[in-house]
Amino acid sequence: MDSALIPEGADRCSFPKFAIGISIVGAVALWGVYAMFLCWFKGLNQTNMNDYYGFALWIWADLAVIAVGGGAFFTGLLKYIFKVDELKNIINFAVIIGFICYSSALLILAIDIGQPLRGWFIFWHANVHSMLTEVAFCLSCYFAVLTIEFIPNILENRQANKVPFFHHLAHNMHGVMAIFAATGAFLSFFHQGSLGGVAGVMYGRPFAVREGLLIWPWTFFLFTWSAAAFGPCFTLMVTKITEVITGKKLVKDNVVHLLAKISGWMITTYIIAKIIDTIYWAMVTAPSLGFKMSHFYTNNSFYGYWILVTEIVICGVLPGFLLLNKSTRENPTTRLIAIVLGVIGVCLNRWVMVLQIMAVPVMSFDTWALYIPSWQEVATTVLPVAYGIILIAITYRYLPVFPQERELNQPRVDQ
Amino acid sequence: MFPFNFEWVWDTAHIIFMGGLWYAISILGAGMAYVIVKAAMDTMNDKGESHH
Amino acid sequence: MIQDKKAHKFGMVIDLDKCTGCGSCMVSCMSENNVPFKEDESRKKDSITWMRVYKLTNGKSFPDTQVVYMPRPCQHCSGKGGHGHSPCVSVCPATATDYGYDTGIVSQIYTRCFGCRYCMGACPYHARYFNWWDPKWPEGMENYLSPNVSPRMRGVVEKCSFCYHRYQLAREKAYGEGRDGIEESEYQTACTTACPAGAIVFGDLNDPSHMVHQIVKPDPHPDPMNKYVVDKSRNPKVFRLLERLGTNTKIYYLSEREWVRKAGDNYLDGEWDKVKNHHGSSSHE
Amino acid sequence: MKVDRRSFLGLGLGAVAGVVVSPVGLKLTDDSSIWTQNWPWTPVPIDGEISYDSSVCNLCPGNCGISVRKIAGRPVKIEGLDGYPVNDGGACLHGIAGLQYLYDPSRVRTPLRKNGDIFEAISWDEAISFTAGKLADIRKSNAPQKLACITDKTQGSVPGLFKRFLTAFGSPNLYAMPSLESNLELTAQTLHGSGNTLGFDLENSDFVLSFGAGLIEGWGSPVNCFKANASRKERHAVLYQVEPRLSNTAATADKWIPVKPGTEADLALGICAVMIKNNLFDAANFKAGFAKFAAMVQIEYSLDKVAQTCGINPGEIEKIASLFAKAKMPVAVPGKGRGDSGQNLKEFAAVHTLNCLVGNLNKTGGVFIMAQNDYLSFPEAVMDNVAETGAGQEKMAGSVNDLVEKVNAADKPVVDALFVYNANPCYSLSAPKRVRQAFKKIPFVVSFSSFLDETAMEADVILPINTFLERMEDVPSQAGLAKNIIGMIRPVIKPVFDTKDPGDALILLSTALEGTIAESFGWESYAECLESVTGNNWSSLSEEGHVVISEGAPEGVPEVDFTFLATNPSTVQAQGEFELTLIPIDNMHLTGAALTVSPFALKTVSDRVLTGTDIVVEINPATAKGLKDCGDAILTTPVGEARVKVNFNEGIMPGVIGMVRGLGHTFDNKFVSNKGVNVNDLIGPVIESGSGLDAAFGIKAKISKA
Repeated sequence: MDSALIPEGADRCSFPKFAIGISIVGAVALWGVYAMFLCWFKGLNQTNMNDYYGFALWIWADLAVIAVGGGAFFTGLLKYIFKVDELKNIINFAVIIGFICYSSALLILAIDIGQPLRGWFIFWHANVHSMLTEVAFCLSCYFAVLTIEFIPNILENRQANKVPFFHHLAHNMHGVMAIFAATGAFLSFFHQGSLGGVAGVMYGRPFAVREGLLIWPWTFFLFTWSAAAFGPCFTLMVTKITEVITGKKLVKDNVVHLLAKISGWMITTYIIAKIIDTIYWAMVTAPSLGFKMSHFYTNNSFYGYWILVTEIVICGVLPGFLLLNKSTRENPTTRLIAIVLGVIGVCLNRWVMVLQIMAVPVMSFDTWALYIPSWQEVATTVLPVAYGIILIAITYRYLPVFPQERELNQPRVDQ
Repeated sequence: MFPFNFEWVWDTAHIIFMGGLWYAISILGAGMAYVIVKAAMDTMNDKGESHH
Repeated sequence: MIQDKKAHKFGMVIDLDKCTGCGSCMVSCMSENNVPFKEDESRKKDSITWMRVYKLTNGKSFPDTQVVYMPRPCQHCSGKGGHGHSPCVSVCPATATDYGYDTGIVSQIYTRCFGCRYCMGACPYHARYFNWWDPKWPEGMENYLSPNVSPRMRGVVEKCSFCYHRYQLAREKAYGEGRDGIEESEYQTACTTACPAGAIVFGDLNDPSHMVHQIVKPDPHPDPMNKYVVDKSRNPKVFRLLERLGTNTKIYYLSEREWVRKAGDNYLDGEWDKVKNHHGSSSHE
Repeated sequence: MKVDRRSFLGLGLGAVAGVVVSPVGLKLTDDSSIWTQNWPWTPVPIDGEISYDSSVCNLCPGNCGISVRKIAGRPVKIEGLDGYPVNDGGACLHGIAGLQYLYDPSRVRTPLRKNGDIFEAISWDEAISFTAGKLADIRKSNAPQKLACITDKTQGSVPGLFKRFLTAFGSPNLYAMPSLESNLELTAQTLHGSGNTLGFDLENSDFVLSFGAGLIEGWGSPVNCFKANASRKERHAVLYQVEPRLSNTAATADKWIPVKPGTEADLALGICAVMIKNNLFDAANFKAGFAKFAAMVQIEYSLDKVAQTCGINPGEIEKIASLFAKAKMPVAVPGKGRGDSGQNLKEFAAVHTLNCLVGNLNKTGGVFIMAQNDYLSFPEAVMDNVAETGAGQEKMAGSVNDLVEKVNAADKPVVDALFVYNANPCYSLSAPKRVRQAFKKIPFVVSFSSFLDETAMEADVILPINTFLERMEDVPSQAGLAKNIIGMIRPVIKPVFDTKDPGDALILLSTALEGTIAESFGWESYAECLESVTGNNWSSLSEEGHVVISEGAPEGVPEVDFTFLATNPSTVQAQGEFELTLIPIDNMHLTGAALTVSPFALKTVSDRVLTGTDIVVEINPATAKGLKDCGDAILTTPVGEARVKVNFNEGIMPGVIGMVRGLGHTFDNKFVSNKGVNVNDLIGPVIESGSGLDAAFGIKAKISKA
């Protein structure tokens, strides 16, 4: 039915099967869209956020998708700037995942703000001292970069590529992609960092505040580093999921091993820095403001030491070790465990750096603030996931995303 | 964002921040303009000789 | 920081031994500033009260319990080192909240705020409130709204402005009468004038003739124990909320009771005994 | 031109590019943001000239001077009036929120008549002629005494006009709701003879011994008390607060003396005993019964006995007695909470006896024995035969509570018609269910009310009256204020709805009744009436807004009569057998009697008092076995049961449960009604023999996990 659009020589499921799959996920997406419209038309009272908990579930989701979307910029950086050529086999997919993550992030921001129609004031009336301004600018610009990186892949669709202009455009864009990738890396460095800065500069919040370098608190660098470290984990995880669902091998092991190895090094170096940061914060920064470390992790039903141990040891040190060690890295099971833990770890880090900050009381007579998201928040947080699945399904079906797919999936007769 | 917005100040912070921003935007803009023009020219050149 | 001789630094000192927790300041503020109300205001975490009165206890059991009420308006932080980078102003992406170097007042521009709530996260005093709902008044009640303060729309952050419109009106009046400045009594916030116990004193911390200056005696030198802290009070009974963070609030509190002063900030075990007698740099000179 | 696919595509793309590049997008974006800044559903207050009106607030007996800021004629803000002798610029939260009453959603907007279960709007003419018709029937039956009337107070021209109406009609049955003022008048009558009241010179006293008086919880003239309390620090004056719970007054006091609920009188008499025993008293002008009293307290209120009863140690009692007796300007203050409901004469008299013993009567910083206000000069009411016989009869009951009992006890209606003015007995008396039941038994109830509250809901006709912002009225100071001041309420805005001054409503009604009643009300309007009855004071009242009748300590040493206490009247006990005692808490943020709290004031109420629609009761963690802080519980008393939430409070005596007064309204107002429980629903009346006061200071209770 849609075979004319499917890349040449690729094997895809039947259109009805595809349509049914899409419509199931689409229903979830529609639920999210409904919740999104409720938030827009009725206002943020649809959520369970409050004046203590001004950032909530979806802002965590926002930071988390940006963090895991870091795979795109880091892979791009490696591929185009450091010329790690093997990565060309996964770069398309990394870009698509990045595109999904960043478009989701922007969508979430559009739902999250109380006055979406005035959202552009962040650009127009920019306060250059605010980390959030930096985030907004770099995020939008980097999203433009991702779009630019995504376009050639779209134009390589069988039908699109028949249009000569599109063909040439794709070709030419590949030619100068290194410049875009470099700009993207620059922008990404800053907005990932600024997101970390968002928390680190809140000097009214001893749980968040960090000392740092010039105007940048340490969280600025930690966020960039962690996005670069864990982003590839997410790329690999989604690749693995895609392979399982399609029942096909899509990327060669050597590519996966390489990315996993790089990620392992990044995670390990990151987690060392994170541990130093945490110790310094717990031993020096917080006590200088009158806080014992136990203040942040006790006296409430949710935020215990477990969250610190899970984030740093189980989801940081452990995956770092598993990916550095050649045997565990190349063992599909331990590698999968490592990348899943890594993804959880970075998401947990973002949770802590957004939500635990809000929950911790600062005034001596204040109390812990805990909250449970409303269904509207859950639905709008699930929306990007559904949207991501749909977009990956469509791009996988119609675009030559994986250059090695044909080679890896030769009909048996040819072997 | 622009010097005519009233909160704009000609200070180091604005120069560094906005400088970086406009620099990035210019590169992206110029790059895209270049590839589009180049692609248009290539398409026109194709008309004479059949490329495929 | 602009070192204009004429620059004011409006601030407040609240005598917690006089405060009875009666709530006049809260209602006066709501009435003065067109603060809306809704059906259920018992969820304090979404109830807009620019001025909120906290109840503190000394944590002792019957009959040694003691209670004190602490009114908490926006603290109008001068920020680290007093340079105007208050926790909220420095983070607002759209310049919707600003620090007035000529007044020391942290302003909020409702029509520019787009509701990102970053400022709320940055404020440890919970002084900032979000309009989760459209403000609605029962039929006819909008007739009591004051034109001096515009009612806010849903989706923006609001907070205490030190009744800035009263400052503007006082200045206009003085200007109309050909006077340069305004008198201490001409600009007083709604909570100050409402307090039946006279617990709130408001004025210019920079002006030695003002009562607030005389009570607080702000120390012009940075605190030798913390370079970010400026304008520490030299009055041993006066303290600020979370002073150690370096927010440099312009709301000072006064209490004879040591446990109350201690509750104003966080201290490690045993730390309070070391710092409790430290009041500004000059007291150590 | 042929449009092929290619040129169509080109055209389309071109159009899109054109729109994107054109200023249309920018313009729309800009417009949409401007739209959000001017949403039509966000009101834009109209600007205009600023003006200030001064008046007096009558939301409570405090009667503070207020300044109303108006813009283009609209009142926008109420503030305390600087220089006013009661409050000098201060104001309480209820007064400041006063404008919310003006536009209250539950205001009665036109006269209403009950038809079945619903009210229908009628005109004033209809309402007056209908009411007059019903009243005329009662007079025709020659039983005019069967018209009764409940008002909030007895003093001032408006209660005066109600009294006059009843007299001219032929009924002695005028009843005032219990108030601090009525309790003080009764106390003064008992110890110093009738026609007197008490004023407490708190602002000059150097030692205030308060027996639970909520000096900053709304006792007396609240703002005046706030100010006196606040100046304590500078004056080096001391406040000792005796009560089972760490109220805000206790919290601000120099010493809190927790005693078992209901034992305040015992403590006061115990202190008397110590003072007499140690000869720490000043027997000036003591008349009847002192010797007997002195002997009685030594036996019945010995140190050990009192210490046992009150739950404090004997040494403390001796110390208080000595401090109190040796202070320069000591004053003992009676009246738990606001001092209005749940009070008993024994306690008032016992506490005031301390003042008598210490000899601070009519001295600066002490208690002033002041004559009740008599500044009004009404001409004699004209009465016909019917009126003469009816008004000459004995009053049917001793108090509002007694009236309710009588109505409920009788098979046939003992009251044919009832007026209720500015009172909400169906909410504020204990066990209001029985009050509503009595109201249902009365064939014709007329409510003079601004709001459709619980009592108005029980009426057959509601004559809507102006709020204090829309009317004129003289308000004499009362409730323990140590000055005699007449305040003048002046309208700051024309009536917002079809409402009238209560005086004008009475004039209309009397005119419709014709004859001698109409003759008794021969004024054109209430304004004219007020001018004539205030006589010499009118010019000051109308020009300055108030008259100071007297200030400072009165002359002379009044006589003291100890007879009442000398017989050792029995102490009222809490009803029931349960282990714990439930006591009502007066909270400044809430209102007690006729007034319902405003949305603004309710907003200031702690979530440890009201959460959602649940009332939160205070209990000491030591007593709260099996309960969780913030958890749900069932509170049971002999009178009723309620679902509550629990607040662990170390500031309440073990064995005591505190429940705030002023919640649990049931009328139609989503902002203030149907929130929490009315504590009166859980407390039954306990009548003190002798005084007839409902002296239920609390009730025995039990609490268990819900």
